Parts: sequence; structure tokens; C-alpha cells
Amino acid sequence: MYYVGLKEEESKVEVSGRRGSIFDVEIDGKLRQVDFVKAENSYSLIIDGKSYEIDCEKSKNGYDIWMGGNYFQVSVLSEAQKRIQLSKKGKKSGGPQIIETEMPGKIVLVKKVTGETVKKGETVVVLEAMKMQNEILSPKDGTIEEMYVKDAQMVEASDKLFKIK
Amino acid sequence: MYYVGLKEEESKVEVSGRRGSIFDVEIDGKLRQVDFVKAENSYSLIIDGKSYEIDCEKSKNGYDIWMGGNYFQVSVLSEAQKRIQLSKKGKKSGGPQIIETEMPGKIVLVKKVTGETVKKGETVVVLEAMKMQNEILSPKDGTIEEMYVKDAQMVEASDKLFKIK
Amino acid sequence: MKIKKILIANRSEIAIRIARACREMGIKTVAVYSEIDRNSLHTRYMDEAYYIGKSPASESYLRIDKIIDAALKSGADAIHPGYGFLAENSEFVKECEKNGIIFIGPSRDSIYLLGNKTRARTKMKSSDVPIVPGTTEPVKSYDLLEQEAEKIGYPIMLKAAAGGGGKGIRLVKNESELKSAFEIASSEAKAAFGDDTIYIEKAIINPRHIEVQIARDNHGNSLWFPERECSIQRRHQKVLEESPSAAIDSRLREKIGRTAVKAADAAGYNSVGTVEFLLDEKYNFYFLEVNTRLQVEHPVTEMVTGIDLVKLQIEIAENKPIELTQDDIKLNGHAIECRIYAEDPEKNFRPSPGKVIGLRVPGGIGVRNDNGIYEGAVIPLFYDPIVGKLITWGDSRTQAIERMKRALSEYLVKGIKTTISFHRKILNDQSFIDGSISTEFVDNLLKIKNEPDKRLSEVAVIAAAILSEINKSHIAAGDDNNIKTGSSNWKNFGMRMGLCQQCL
Amino acid sequence: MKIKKILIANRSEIAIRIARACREMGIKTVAVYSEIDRNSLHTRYMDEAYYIGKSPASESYLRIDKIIDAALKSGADAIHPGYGFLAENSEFVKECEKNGIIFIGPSRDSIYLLGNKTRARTKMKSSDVPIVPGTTEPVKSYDLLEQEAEKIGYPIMLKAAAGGGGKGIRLVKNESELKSAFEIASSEAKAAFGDDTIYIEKAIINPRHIEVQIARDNHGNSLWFPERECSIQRRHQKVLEESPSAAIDSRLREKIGRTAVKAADAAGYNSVGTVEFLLDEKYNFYFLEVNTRLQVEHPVTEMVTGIDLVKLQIEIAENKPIELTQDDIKLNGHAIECRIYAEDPEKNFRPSPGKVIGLRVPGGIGVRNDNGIYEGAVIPLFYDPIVGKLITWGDSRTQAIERMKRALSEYLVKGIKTTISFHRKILNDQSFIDGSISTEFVDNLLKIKNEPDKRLSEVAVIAAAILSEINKSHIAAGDDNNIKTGSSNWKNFGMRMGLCQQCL
Repeated sequence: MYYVGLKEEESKVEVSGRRGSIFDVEIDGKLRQVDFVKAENSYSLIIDGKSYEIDCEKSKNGYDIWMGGNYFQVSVLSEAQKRIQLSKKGKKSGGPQIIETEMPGKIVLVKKVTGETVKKGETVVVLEAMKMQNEILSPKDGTIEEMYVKDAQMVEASDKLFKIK
Repeated sequence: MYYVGLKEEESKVEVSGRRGSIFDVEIDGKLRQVDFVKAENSYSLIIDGKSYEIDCEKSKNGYDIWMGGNYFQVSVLSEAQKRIQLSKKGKKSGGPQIIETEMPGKIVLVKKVTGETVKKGETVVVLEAMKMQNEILSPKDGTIEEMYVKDAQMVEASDKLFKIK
Repeated sequence: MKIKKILIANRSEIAIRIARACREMGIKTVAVYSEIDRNSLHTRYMDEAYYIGKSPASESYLRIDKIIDAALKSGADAIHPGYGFLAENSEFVKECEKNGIIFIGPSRDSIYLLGNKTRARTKMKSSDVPIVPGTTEPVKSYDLLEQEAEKIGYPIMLKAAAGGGGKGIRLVKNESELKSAFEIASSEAKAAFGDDTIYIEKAIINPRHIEVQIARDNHGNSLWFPERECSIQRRHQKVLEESPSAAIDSRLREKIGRTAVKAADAAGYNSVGTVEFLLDEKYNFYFLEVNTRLQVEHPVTEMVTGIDLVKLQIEIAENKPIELTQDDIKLNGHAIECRIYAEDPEKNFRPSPGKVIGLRVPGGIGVRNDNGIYEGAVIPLFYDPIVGKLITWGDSRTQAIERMKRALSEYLVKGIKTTISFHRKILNDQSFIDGSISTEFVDNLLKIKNEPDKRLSEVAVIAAAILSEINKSHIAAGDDNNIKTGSSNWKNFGMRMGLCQQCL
Repeated sequence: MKIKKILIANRSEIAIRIARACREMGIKTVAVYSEIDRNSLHTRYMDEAYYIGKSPASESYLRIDKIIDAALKSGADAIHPGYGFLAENSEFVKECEKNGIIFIGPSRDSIYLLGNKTRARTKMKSSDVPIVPGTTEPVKSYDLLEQEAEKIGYPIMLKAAAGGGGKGIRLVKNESELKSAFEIASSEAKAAFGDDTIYIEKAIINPRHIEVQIARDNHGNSLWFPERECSIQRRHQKVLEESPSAAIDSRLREKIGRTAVKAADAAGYNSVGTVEFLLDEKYNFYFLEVNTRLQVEHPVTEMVTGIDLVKLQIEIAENKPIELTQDDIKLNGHAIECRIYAEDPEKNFRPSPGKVIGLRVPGGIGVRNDNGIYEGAVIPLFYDPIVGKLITWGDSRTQAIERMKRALSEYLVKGIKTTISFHRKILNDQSFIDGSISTEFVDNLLKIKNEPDKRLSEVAVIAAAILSEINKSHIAAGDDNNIKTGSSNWKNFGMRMGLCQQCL
């Protein structure tokens, strides 16, 4: 049984059987036979004669799925993970966040200093890659607790940029 | 040192050094610097600024090479192999040959029987695959020593078809 | 009636071609697929997909019952048969009618009349369309065949009465070849069409194969399109087609075009179709047959006229009158199509099924790819060896040729062998460049052995030495007793594909 | 002089585009490549290839000395600069001249005049070509900028005097934004052109960006082509272009076309080039700038006219008079181009360099791919993020749109993120379909959140569950403290590429 979340909704999905490429899937009580194969670096699903091609990547909490020009961020929890999540509920995770760069590049502008307050969506750092300037925004209202980079610094992917509280 | 044969000609080729993708190659006494990389399931060579893209497959005696619409069957012998070949010289390899099918298919016609004489290029067996009839020819003048297949038989790749002496 | 959903009873490039038109028209598509085709592009491309049986065509793509079932289950309004398989099968049309499904193609009567080559010859003769001399009746026995052949005079062509697509055709130069040719032609005809009936045509010397795309609707409106030149054939299979023909001027173009429409009128034709002619060295042309379906080479016509023939075909099936007039059909530039077959031109064109492990398709200005493959695709041995078509357009024949040469130089298919390099030979041949070709062209070309230049030979030698150095352990010891012309991966391939005796 | 060998001083799709034309013309090609580009398609596509330095453009594709060296070594008669890099650098033209190499583009004087936007504005104003109101002199200091902005009145555009390609442009709505916009525009201008000079234009409200392809030879013959509609821009970078514009009728088309030729005449222009205009809501048009080079979006013009602009450009460089007359330029149908950028539209279009591990390009009727990538290609972070262009043609705008939607649905690029899905959004937008667009279009579109339908959501959920079942061990535990919006392969990618601080 998996708890699969998409936007605000969560479905209970059970993958109960498999014969070759055919999976028996029970979703919120309804049974579906799903023909699921990998082809051409994507996946092909045939459900009740309807055919779907999806592109898919593992994400932190589940899968990023592209289908027919649409983008779905799907989270998946196993039963064990669901129990842990439930037990954690109530505890707020409002601690400091460390913002990392997801790409290598050059810092061309540091707009905030340690201790400065920022609004959600405000530019904190400007990074240049592929000849374009990319503004790195604050994910929330808060205070810059630490700034890890300076002007003209080169950064590698996953390097820390700043910490916000 | 390799003895590389193409058609009737044989070249002595020494691959004497390598720095990254650059190979020092001495061919019949002339030194060439060859930038050799694999890309896109083919190989790219740059020699003195000239650029070549080749498609290549291992063959029994060396390599099959396609370049600019041309096809080259190149044989390669190491020094040890060359010595063996030289020592074998003089012995004729005129023994019986076993002809195998290179593709799966259905035998639709067996035109010769054991003991029958055949000419080089004569049709011995007709095989159907991909909706086309393929005539399997005798590689030389000789006698059918054994016929391994019969009409309407299904064959797998590498199955023996007949032996000719 | 507006068609909302079409089942495409075919596979590979032509199924994709039709589905593309549907998608552009907002029509839903339904695929059918055999066991080996679950991962094929056509299965995944369409909105719906239904499994119809084991891999051999006789158990899937030729199973009228299963295809009708899938159409009913999916609620398709219409079935498009593509070419090959059931495209010219009047039984299939009957079953569609019986189940209230539109067959996208001509009426059953047209198919019945034109599908049988001897019936068609009789009809055309009586309708003042010139036919190739020969029998207008099937030849019932080998004895009769000998007599008729004698009467008509060698060389003759043996042809399958139910024929099409180059199957079941043999040239017979003299009596001594007759028996063997008859056997092979009959057996091919039986295998391809389930009917071994044969008839005779006088062989025309050095003919060109010229064909005219026509369209005719249910209201009697008709169009002809600039001719296609299809003389480049190997074993009666077209290899390369172009439009227009270098041999035909605008006067002759119009004359053949009008004759093609006359043939369509005579047959009460009501779809897109192709009237095939032979053109002799004195520019006389003779009716050969009508292909009552979309043809492999239809893209060259699309490229020089800008008209989407599949859309036109669907609209005719919707009972719409053709909106275009003959004056709307303008010849713009020149187009060439190279059929890419999974065959090894270095090994006498033997079939080359297998897995495509690398694919780079040509691109850029004036280049169109109509393919059914992708990197990772498996080319099964059960079906026709065509894996795709490469089409180029240019403002002149010279530019179309130069562009095709350029496009072919970009094409890279790894894992299977294809006819790409053979096309490069054709396009570099002076007779081809001059446009002086006939159906003998390929046989003549195959006799020419070209020597690659010295420098390329040296590069091949260098490459082989470097590869040997890199893969030192891979050099095989050599084995004189067994002749294995194929790659040693064949056996593995067979096993991977789960091929067994029952499969073929 | 007949050019026999051309060095193409560029990379990726445009280098391939030019090499294709050369190959079709029988002209030999010479590639230059940086360290990271040894395996790039352009390096392997051409007849010759010379290494010119480390990966950063400043050490390779911008190194005039090394490129001239390679040209001399290879014996090239001419250099084609493509777009970007040295395409509009009059120093480079001077070096070519000095070394007896033909520069395929306009004369140094034309580039000097038009390359600087303020010089160009002055010239056009005096030649009776309407310009956008604003300064015709560079603004030398921030204080002056404040004054001029005040005078012209907000909103204004800040633009790089040496600009082009959308770099160094910022819209300033009011005074409070001026300082930050000035800093970013200057710094981008400096990075892109080595010149941080800025000037001001009055911002036109809801304008369309309309441009006219022109060609003018050394003998004073000139042509204009049907306009291109380039209003679909994001951050002043064109995203999607079409020809003709839905807003322009044949009368206005001719008027703008003639004005474009007037601009070319005024500059003594002698190559193919593009005159850019803004069209306001009352159909007044204003000269913006001339791009003195081949443009990214030139294929849409080729598709609707059948003319190969690169061949034309090379012939003009050979000093040939243009053989075509204005009457030969016929508008046939409609064409659309989608630029495929290596950017992630789901993550605010952040750059997405990396390795292409899967590639399926669209095909079939009316589809053209101008790509620089292949399966296995590495998209470096050193250069522009454009990886290819997809162009469709249709007999009407509606058909071109339907075909583009169909083609985009076939496109599959794995390993890097691209703007393909964003193009699908554009093409499904009702304003776009109605042709009522302006340069504000993308910003407006990005505000709309579309909900995918219920059934697709369910399929996504099912797929995620099956994938979880298949890869049971792969489900991560979740980690709230670090925000890593990118894939975790980023670091690996950086290491694989051998990226280091000195490289950028």
C-alpha cells in the first residue's frame, strides 16, 4: 500500500499483482489493470485500452512526472513512512533553511548581507550560467542568518548560497 | 605492431603512444597524430585537421568499417598472429565448409540433395524472412556432402544448412 | 459524417504517418499491436492501444476479426488500413461495412475490380486506357502458361493476379527460366496474398515506372497530381522515388494525369489511389495497375504540392466533396524519397532485423523523416523490412539530389544494417544524376564496383589499428572452417527476441 | 569569386545549419572547437576540424587570433560567423580582410554603423526610417540617465548600445526601478559584448516585435521577405517566431518590407540581414535595430518562401548579383519556429546543462529540425542554452499550429530539461491561437495556472505507485532542512564535466 500525494489530494494505492507487464492496481478502492513498460527512456501505460506516455524522474519525496505537456509532482509514502509522518504531525518544521545552488556558475551579485531581513520572492543572489543571469530568490519571509558566497565567486552545483531563518 | 590488410594490400601499423585522445600512429614508416574519440556509437578521427566519422564493427578477422558511404573490410593481425599465419602458409585450407544461416527464418525450398554437385553461386536453399525469399548460394564449386534442412523447416540464427566439399 | 476516432490497422512508419494526420485534425487514434510490437512506436503513439495477437501477421495484423473487435471496443468510427496487410482486402471492407465502421479507402467494388490485376486489365482495355500487352485472364496451369508465353513472345513478366508491392513478380527471359520463375512467383504470391494465381505481361524493354497519384470523391470530383518516377527498383521493390520525373514534360504530364483520372472514373473510385504505368523508350505509356490505397511513396507528392494526402483521404471517407480544383494542384520544386530498409547492401541485401542501438536522423532545411523506429526499437523479422523513409525537397532536381546526399551523409543507424549507403551510391551515379534511368537501373548499378579513394583507405587502416590497440583482447583467432557471414550476435538476438519455431 | 572552403566560426545548431548549406553547395567546411566540444556534432560534421582553446568562449570562440590561424592553416577562402560570438564584431571583419579571407556577412562599415544601436538610430532618423522615441546618444552616467528618463517619461527601456540577442535589456516602469535595472543591464551588456554602454528608448505599450528579413548584394540589388512575428519573448529572448504575422495584411507587409529595404540601402548593407521593428496597437511601426547576421529564426522565412537564406548569403559573399527579383518572393503558407532551450520551465527557466541520455525528435510532414544535439551529447554551461529549433509549415496558420502541437507531442529529450512543454502551453493558449499577442504575452501566460484533467492525474498517481513498487528501495526518507530543487545528479555532472573554477 502506498500513500500517493498529488497537490492537496492523497490516494491510497495498492499494487497487488503482476503478470509480465500487467500490474493489478487498486486505487481508492477501484481495481485497474495497468500494462506498464519502459521504452525509449520513458514509460508507456495502457489502462483499459487508453494509452499514455510518461516521462519520469525520481524526486526527493516521490516522482516528477511529465505527461502530455503537463507536469506532476507526486509524493509517495510507504505504510511505514506514513506512520512516521503521522507521528511527526503537529511539530512545525519552521527551522532555518539552507539554500543551495542547483547549478555551477558565477556569482555576479550578492544583494543581501547577514542579518538583513528579506521577503519571500526577493532576490538574494544573482548567478550567471549559460550566459544568462539567474536571480536566486528567498523562499520565505525571514532573516539572512548566513551568507556563504561573495561577488565574483565561482560555485559548483550543490554549493551552499545562504541560510535563512 | 599490427599487420592491417585491406583488399590485396597489407600495411604495418604501429600505435606507439597515446596522450588523452591523441594516438601516435606509424603507418608504413610515416608518423601520424590521430585524434580518436568515440561519439554517438561511431568514431571520430581528426588527422592533420581532416575530420572523419566512421562506423565500425568487429568482424572475424578485424573490423568492418563504413566511412562516407564506403565499406572497408579490414583484417588485423598482431605480430604473434602474423607469425602463426606465416608458418601455416602453403597448407591449403580446401576442406569442407559448413554453411550456416545468419538469420532465423523458414526454409521454403531445398533445391539440392546430398551428393549433388553444385557450381559456385548456384542456389542451394531458399529461406524466407521479413516477407522476402532469400536464396542461399553455394560459396564454391563442389559437392553437397550433407544437407541439414528440409522444406518448410524453421531455422534459428546460426543453424547449419549444408556442408559442401 | 465527421470522423472522431480512427483505428489504424497497421504498424511502423505508415501507422505513425496516419496517426500524425489524425492528431493534426483533432481525431483520436486507436492502435492495434501484436506481441512483439508492445514497445513499438505506433503502439505508444496513439490515444488507445489494443493487443490483437501473436507476432506473426497471420495471427495479428491479418486477423480481420480481432481488428474489428478492437474497433468496436474502442468505439472507433473508422478504420485506416495503411498499406500492405488488409489494405486491399475486400473481405475486410465487407466486415467494416457490416459493423457500421467506415473503411478509409475506396469502395468494396473498386477494390474487387482493381485488386485483381487481370480483372483490372480487362476493365481498362474496355475503357480506352492503354494496357501492357499480355493475358487479361489468369493462367490456370503450367502448360497453359508455356503456350501463352510462346504466343506473347519472350521476354515476359510473370505477375501475381492478386499482387501489389512488388511481391510475386518474376522476369522470364526465355523458356528455360519459365518453370523456376513460375514456382517462385506462385509461392511468393501465395505467401503474400494467399492466392497463387499468375498472369503474363509482355516485358517492356528498359521501361520507366511512372505512376500518378489521384484522388476521387463520392461525388465524382477528381484530381490528378504530378507524376512520381519509381523506376529505381530492386527485385520489383521500389527503392527510391521522385516527383516529378526527369523524363516527362508538362504536356505528357497532363496526358498521363488525365488518363489516370479516366482509369479512376472507370473503376468508380472514391479515395486517394495510384495509377501505375510503364513508360517505354518512345514515351508510350501503358496502364499497369491501380493501387487502391495510400502508397509508401506518397510523401514526394506532398512535398511538391503542399497537400496532405492522408487528410484528403480521411475527408473523402467523411463523404466530403474535394474542395480543391485541378488548378490548385501546382508543381513546386522537386522531391526525392529514399526508402530505408533493414537490409544489408554489402551482403546482397539480406534482411537485417535486430535492435537499433544508435540512431541519428538527418535534419535541417528541406528534409522530412517518416520513420517508425527509435533508439532502442526492435525491428522484428515478421514484417516488411521498411523502417523509414527519408524525403528531401529542393527548388530543382539538382538541389533535391544534393540535399538528399547531404541528408544521407548525416544518417546513422547502429545495431541493424540498412540501405542508407546503397542510396548514396545511387545518388552519386552519373546516369541517375542525368535522369537517364529505367527499371534496369539498380541491376546495372550493382555491377559497378567503386574503389574508395586512397586517403579513406588509409584512415580505415589507421582506425582498425587503433581499435585493435584499444581492444587488444578482442582480436579473434580466425577460423577457416565455418562461414558465418552474419554477426555473431544473431543467435543471441534470436534468443533475446524469444523466437521459436512456432513464431515464424 | 567561387568560395571552395568555409571555416564556420561557431558551434551547435547554427554551425550545423551553415555546414549543411555548404555540403549541398559542394563547399568544404572547416570546424573550430573548444575543449568541451571535441565530441560535439559540429566538430564531427565538417570536413576539417581545428582545436582553438579551452571551453570558455573568451578562450576559444571569441579568440579572433586562433580562428584566423585555423582559417589560414586549413586554406579556407571564407569565414562564416553564424550568430552570436564574433558575428557582429567589426574587429574580426578587419582581421579577415587583413588576411585575405572573405567574411560572410556585411562590410565592416555596415557592421560599424549598425552594430552600435545609437549610431544606427541616428542614421535611420536621418534616412526617413521611423525610430522608437528615445536617446540617439549613449547615456554616459547614471545622473544623465535619470535626467533623460525623466525627459522621455516612464515606462522606458534600457538597452545595450552594443546589444543584440536580447542581452542587456531591461524594462523600467518607474524611477525606483532605475538603479537596479541599470546595474543589471550594464553588467549583462559588459559580459555579453564587452561594452557596458546603455541608451534609452521610450517603452511602447503592448507592442508586437515584427522583423523583416532582407538581402542586399554588392551591386545594390535588394530583396525583402514576408515579415516574421517575434513577439513571443521571455526576458527579451525570442521564444517562438512565425511568418507571416497574424496582424499584418499584404498592404502593411509591403510597406514594412520597403522600409526595411530603405534601412538596408541607408547602411550600404551587403549581405542577408534583419531589420527589426516594433508595431504598436495602432499599426504604426518603428525601427528598432538591424541584426547584421543570419538570425536564429531565419528558417520560418525559408519555409514560407522555399529560399535557402544561407546559400543566398554565401552567394552574395561571392560577389554574385542576386538572381531573384522581388516578384520571385512568394508567401506560401505559414511557418512557426519553437526554440528549444536547455532550461527548466517548471523551475523558472533555470539553465539545464547536462548530458542528453535520450532523444526522439519529431518527424513527418511539414516538420523541420535544426538541432545541434544528439543522444549522448553534452550541453555545456559555457554557451547559449539553445540546443535546437523545431519548425513546422502548414498551408494556413491553423495548420501550422496544429502541426507544431503534434510535433511537440513527439519530442522527447531525457537528461536535460527543455522548454518543449512550455511551447505546448503557448500553442494551446487561446490568445495565441487567435493571433492576438504582444511582447507581454509570455509574462501573461506565466501567470495562468492550468489544472491537468482528472484522468491524467490518476494516471500519474498510478505510475508513481508502480514505479515505487518496482524500485522499492529508492524511496528517500525526506529531508526538510535542505532545499535542493535540482536533481541530485548536479554535483556528479559538474564533476564529470571536469568543471572547475577556472573554467567559467
